[in-house]
Amino acid sequence: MAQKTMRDAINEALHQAMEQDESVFVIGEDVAGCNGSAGDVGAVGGVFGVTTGIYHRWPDRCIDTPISESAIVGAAAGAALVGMRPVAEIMFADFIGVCMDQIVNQMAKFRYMFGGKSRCPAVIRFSAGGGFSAAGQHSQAMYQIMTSFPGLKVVVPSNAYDAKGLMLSAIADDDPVLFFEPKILYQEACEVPDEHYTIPFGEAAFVREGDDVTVVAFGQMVPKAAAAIDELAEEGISCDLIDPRTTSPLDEGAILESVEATGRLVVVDEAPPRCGLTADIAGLAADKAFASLKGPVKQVCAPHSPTPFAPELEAAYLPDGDKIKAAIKATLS
Amino acid sequence: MAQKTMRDAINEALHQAMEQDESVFVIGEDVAGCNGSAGDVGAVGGVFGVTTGIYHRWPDRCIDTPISESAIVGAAAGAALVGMRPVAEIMFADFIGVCMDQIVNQMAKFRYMFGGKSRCPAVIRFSAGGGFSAAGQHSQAMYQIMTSFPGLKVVVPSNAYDAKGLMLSAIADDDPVLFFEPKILYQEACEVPDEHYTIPFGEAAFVREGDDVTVVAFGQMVPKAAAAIDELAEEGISCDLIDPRTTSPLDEGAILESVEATGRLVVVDEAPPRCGLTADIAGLAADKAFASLKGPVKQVCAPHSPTPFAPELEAAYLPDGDKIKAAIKATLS
Amino acid sequence: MSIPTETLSEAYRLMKTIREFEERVNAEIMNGQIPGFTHLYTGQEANAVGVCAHLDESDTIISTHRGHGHCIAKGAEVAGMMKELFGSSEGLCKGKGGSMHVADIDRGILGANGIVAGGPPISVGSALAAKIRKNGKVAVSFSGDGSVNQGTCFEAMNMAVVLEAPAVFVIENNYYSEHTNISYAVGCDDLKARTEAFGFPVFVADGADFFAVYEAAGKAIEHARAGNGPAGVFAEQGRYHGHFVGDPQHYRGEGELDDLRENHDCLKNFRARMAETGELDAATLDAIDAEVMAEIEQAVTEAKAAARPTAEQVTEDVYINYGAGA
Amino acid sequence: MSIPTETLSEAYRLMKTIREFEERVNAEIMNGQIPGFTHLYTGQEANAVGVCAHLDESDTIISTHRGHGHCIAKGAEVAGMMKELFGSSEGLCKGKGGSMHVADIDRGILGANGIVAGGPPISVGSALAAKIRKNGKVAVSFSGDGSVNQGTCFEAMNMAVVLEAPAVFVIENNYYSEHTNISYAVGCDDLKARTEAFGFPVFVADGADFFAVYEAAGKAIEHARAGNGPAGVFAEQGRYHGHFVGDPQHYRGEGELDDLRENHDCLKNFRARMAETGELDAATLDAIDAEVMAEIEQAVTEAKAAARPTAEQVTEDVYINYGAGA
Ligand SMILES: Cc1ncc(C[n+]2csc(CCOP(=O)(O)OP(=O)(O)O)c2C)c(N)n1
Ligand SMILES: Cc1ncc(C[n+]2csc(CCOP(=O)(O)OP(=O)(O)O)c2C)c(N)n1
Ligand SMILES: [Mg+2]
Ligand SMILES: [Mg+2]
Repeated sequence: MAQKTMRDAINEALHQAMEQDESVFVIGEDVAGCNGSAGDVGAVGGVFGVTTGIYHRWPDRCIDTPISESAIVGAAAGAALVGMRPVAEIMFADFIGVCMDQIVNQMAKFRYMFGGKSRCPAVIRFSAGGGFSAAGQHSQAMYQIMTSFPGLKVVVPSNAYDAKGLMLSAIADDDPVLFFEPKILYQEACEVPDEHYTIPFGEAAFVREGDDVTVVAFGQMVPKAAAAIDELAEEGISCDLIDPRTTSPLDEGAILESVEATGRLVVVDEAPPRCGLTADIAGLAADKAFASLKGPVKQVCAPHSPTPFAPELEAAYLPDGDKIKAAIKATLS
Repeated sequence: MAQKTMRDAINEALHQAMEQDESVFVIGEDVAGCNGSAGDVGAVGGVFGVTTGIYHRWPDRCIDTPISESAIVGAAAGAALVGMRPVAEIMFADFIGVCMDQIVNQMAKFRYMFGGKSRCPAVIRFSAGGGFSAAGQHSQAMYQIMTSFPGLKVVVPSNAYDAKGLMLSAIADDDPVLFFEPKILYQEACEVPDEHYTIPFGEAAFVREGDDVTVVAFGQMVPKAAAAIDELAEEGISCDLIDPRTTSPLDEGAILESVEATGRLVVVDEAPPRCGLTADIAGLAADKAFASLKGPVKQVCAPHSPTPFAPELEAAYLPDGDKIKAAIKATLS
Repeated sequence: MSIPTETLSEAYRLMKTIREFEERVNAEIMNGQIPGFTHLYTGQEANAVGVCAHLDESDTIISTHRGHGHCIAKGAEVAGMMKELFGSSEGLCKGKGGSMHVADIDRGILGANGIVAGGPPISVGSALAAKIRKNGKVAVSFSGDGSVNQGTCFEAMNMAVVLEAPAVFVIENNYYSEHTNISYAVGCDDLKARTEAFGFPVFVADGADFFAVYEAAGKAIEHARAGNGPAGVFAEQGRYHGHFVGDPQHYRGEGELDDLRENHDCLKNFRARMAETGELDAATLDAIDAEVMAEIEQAVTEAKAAARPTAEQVTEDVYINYGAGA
Repeated sequence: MSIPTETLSEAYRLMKTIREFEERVNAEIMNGQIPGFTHLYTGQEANAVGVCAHLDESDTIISTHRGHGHCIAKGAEVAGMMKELFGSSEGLCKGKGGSMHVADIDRGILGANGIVAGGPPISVGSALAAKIRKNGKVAVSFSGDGSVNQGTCFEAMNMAVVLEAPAVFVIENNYYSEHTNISYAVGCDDLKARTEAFGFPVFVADGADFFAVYEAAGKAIEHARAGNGPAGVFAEQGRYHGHFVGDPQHYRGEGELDDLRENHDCLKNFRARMAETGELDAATLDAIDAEVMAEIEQAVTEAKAAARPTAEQVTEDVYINYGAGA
């Protein structure tokens, strides 16, 4: 099987979906690129290159827009309401700030407010997360915020293989899906089949299996947690590592089963602590797996501050292997 | 002492702050009212009447705006950056959707991104929460979302007395403050002193004291929880009821101390369950008070759905006394 | 421009239906029968009807918080709407949406909307779909004179021009956004010109005159349908009621409301025109009136008797399928 | 219009400083010394300098993602900026903001901004404060040709008119937003007209000509300062670099970049004008060049040697005081 980066895996998923279904189209800033210019329209494929090649193949279904994120999401939402399957790109998840209403008050709520009589099969893609020294307005995870809103499905892949299968599921899904691509992982490669395949929402991946501690990690924290766990294995500590892959729906069953077996839980996410996913999972366990818990539930996350610019600061800001290992040990002691 | 409604208590706080400090001004849609019309400018005082009378006293500092929430928050943020103390009104907290960037990426992050060299003493007021049959786009709490964002302070009063003192603190505070007014409580009255007084942020109120269970509740859930606890007292169950009053900063100490004493925790909020305040507090206890916990931590909140319109549906949607009592009993069993 | 008699009688019927629907809703709110926030369209009926007369079921509209008129004009079932407003589980939205979210996707009604200017971006999406599918459909959004100051509305207008999408922006100037006059909230002197500066034609009409709106909307919709990109309609007509039921209307000048009802009434104007042209006689119009009154009465009776939603329904209809995790 | 010699030499110094600052930053990014996302202002120097020449320290500006030029023109300290870009804790923002968030409140610089059109609403706030305080200050925001399509920018323009606030909107047309040409992204044919339709005058200038920008900005700022409400400046001038460092610039036409550097250079134009008028001689300008080069060299040397931030600093500066709960 070929090694592919997460960027290429998502790109391949988009191609396959567009090939299969004429109602799929992509829309966003520079998803084609160079419109109105003397240059080669379609040469860009999104600032991270995820939509590369689509314009040249399907010029009518690869739509560049002005810098108007509310109108981009609205365009996707409206097209989906009348039966299309748009995949919109919002360049950075942080820009949810300028289009949140269209996501959380419109798209998310149509079906409910309309008494179950509409469907809105739109996918909104975002690059997300830290690690680029991109500072406070270009580094946020944001998926924890969106997980709060009923009516949305929220996907956070941690590797290229999952990204492709989850993207194909997202496009086929009849509900609105937010797809957060940890941008630090775009260049990370793994084996990805050429064929079309899907990964169901709400089914966690067991990335490592072990007996002592359950570790739940999201997005770019999954490979960091895996590395930390591998190091601890040498010290004789063995951990389950669960990657929920979708934060909404959440595979509660997988998490609770593991916690019931290990009695210990560490949750890792890159977002700040308050009202985030680490608290969400900790709260789940403190209720539904309470009887099994043998030690404090530890949350590893960023501190309650915006993302800093300087690499040294950002390195200290984001959770890393050392912090994950310390938390695992703390829950054991 | 006079009985005052929460509406009047906040109105009094605004008057006292404007009296004291020329740099305070209010801005928002119809905070004066009737501008451009043949009628009496100033006759409205905000759709909930909270800014009543301000225009007639200080016409230059009571500023009506077009329906442009991003520009309203931006105007407050910018004026605060140059030393004013604006109090902006966003009619419904749900409308954060159309101005979120100005709140979370601008106001919240100025000081950090600018290396600690700026101050932004802006207050943004919102009416918040359910109970009005106002359906999906006019009923959300939203304060749990905003609590996630470092750089913001978040206030949720549960009674008129606190509302006045907290508002006076908010206006005097040098950091940006979001002030969420549970709209169902506007007409609720209690004793409120005429004098100027403040309530510090990050100091919870003990609304009830008891030994068996710690109950933490927010906003409009505080009176509901108090009533439920009073009923349980007759069955011989005694509870601490903690109203954090500010969700950021959070009085962790008060909560942990109580949980250490009771060993049991129920958290009540009106927002849906995922990544909300109930999980946040549950996660806090599952880590820092783990050794004291004697039963599962129960969360009482809305289900994972938008707010429905019909009164019967909304009544079933919002937490009520019965659900709170059931949770308290569940954590005891 | 000659309009078929059937179109005329249907237009009259719809305007009358909206008028009586709203007046009755007003009364039922006063009676405490209708919960929530409700905004009445009374007075502006010709806007909705004049526009929607050019649309078929698969063209779409998206509405505002003041949505009853648009929905009725586009074909929403009156009894279903009334039940919805009463919060019945038999309502158009099963009692989950209420006044601010009445919708009927099958009839091309993408919903009333509680967020000011929430609709225009969505309408551009529907228009874009029509463009991609090359199916000749148009997508109409309604906005008020206050709504046009919201960023999303501007974005949608520019986006529609850029995408050459068949989006029609209907701006209804009823002079007020809640309690603020347009002369304050719209900074420029000429809202039509500000709108046209985005790069599409805007056709103006007296919103008390069905024929004027019909003509202006016809031009705009034809422009869009023909593939020339977006177009606008700008209709001026005051509302007869307050912003919401119970609004003390401090912003009204003396005699303003009387003048509106007296001299700016699309139903009166319509009848006068018919009397002039003889296209429909008074008896026919009277008969329509009677039918409408009966229909509204029937709708209210049904709404009062209709099933109430139950607690289990709260968590239904959030997703089509929430997957394994749910 | 006669401009004092001091103003002229200062303007030249600032334009040259921006030019050399940016070229050096470009080189240091290539060297891997500067992390993060950086957008260079090279080519557009006259815009910032021509505008800021009319401002004093307590007037405010708010900038964009392409902010270095605006900040230097408004008086930000060059070494402090360079240190910030290098991520030093001695930087203007202690290494917490970087290129996209350079700010210096004490000099009226309300920050570069990573959110396209994040700035204009904030600038209206600063202008409103000036109006309330009646202190004659103005608030300037910079926006690109792409940024003007964002809803927040439209809202700010209308709001400024409504509030009669002394806000000056400087629109810099460098023809592209990232990889998209203005002819695509701005739907209408005439952006100046679309802007003026909001209800304020916009003064146009060739952005390669300091004198043109100075004159246009002078009119706009005078208009605002005099209490006539907002005004605009529309300056056209391409950027010399890609959107970001490493941009392959597929959107450029043949010879476009050469033509820009050859025929649209504010420094060359300035020198030519001085040669004509004799106001500043070549030797004076050469001396300024040398001083600027030395200053930039010094700034880079200092930036490389400056203290690096430490882990404890991560959680500082979030709040002034987080109260009892923290
Ligand atoms: C984003 C947002 N801001 C404010 C409101 C509150 N609100 C509801 S209707 C309205 C006035 C709208 O005025 P206009 O667009 O003229 O429509 P009209 O009510 O006159 O039909 C306002 C301010 C809202 N629903 N959404
Ligand atoms: C809300 C938002 N959307 C998109 C971006 C990504 N982005 C950064 S700069 C830019 C182009 C801006 O173009 P323009 O306003 O013309 O300024 P220029 O870069 O030409 O100076 C874009 C799309 C952003 N930073 N913020
Ligand atoms: Mg109106
Ligand atoms: Mg540009």
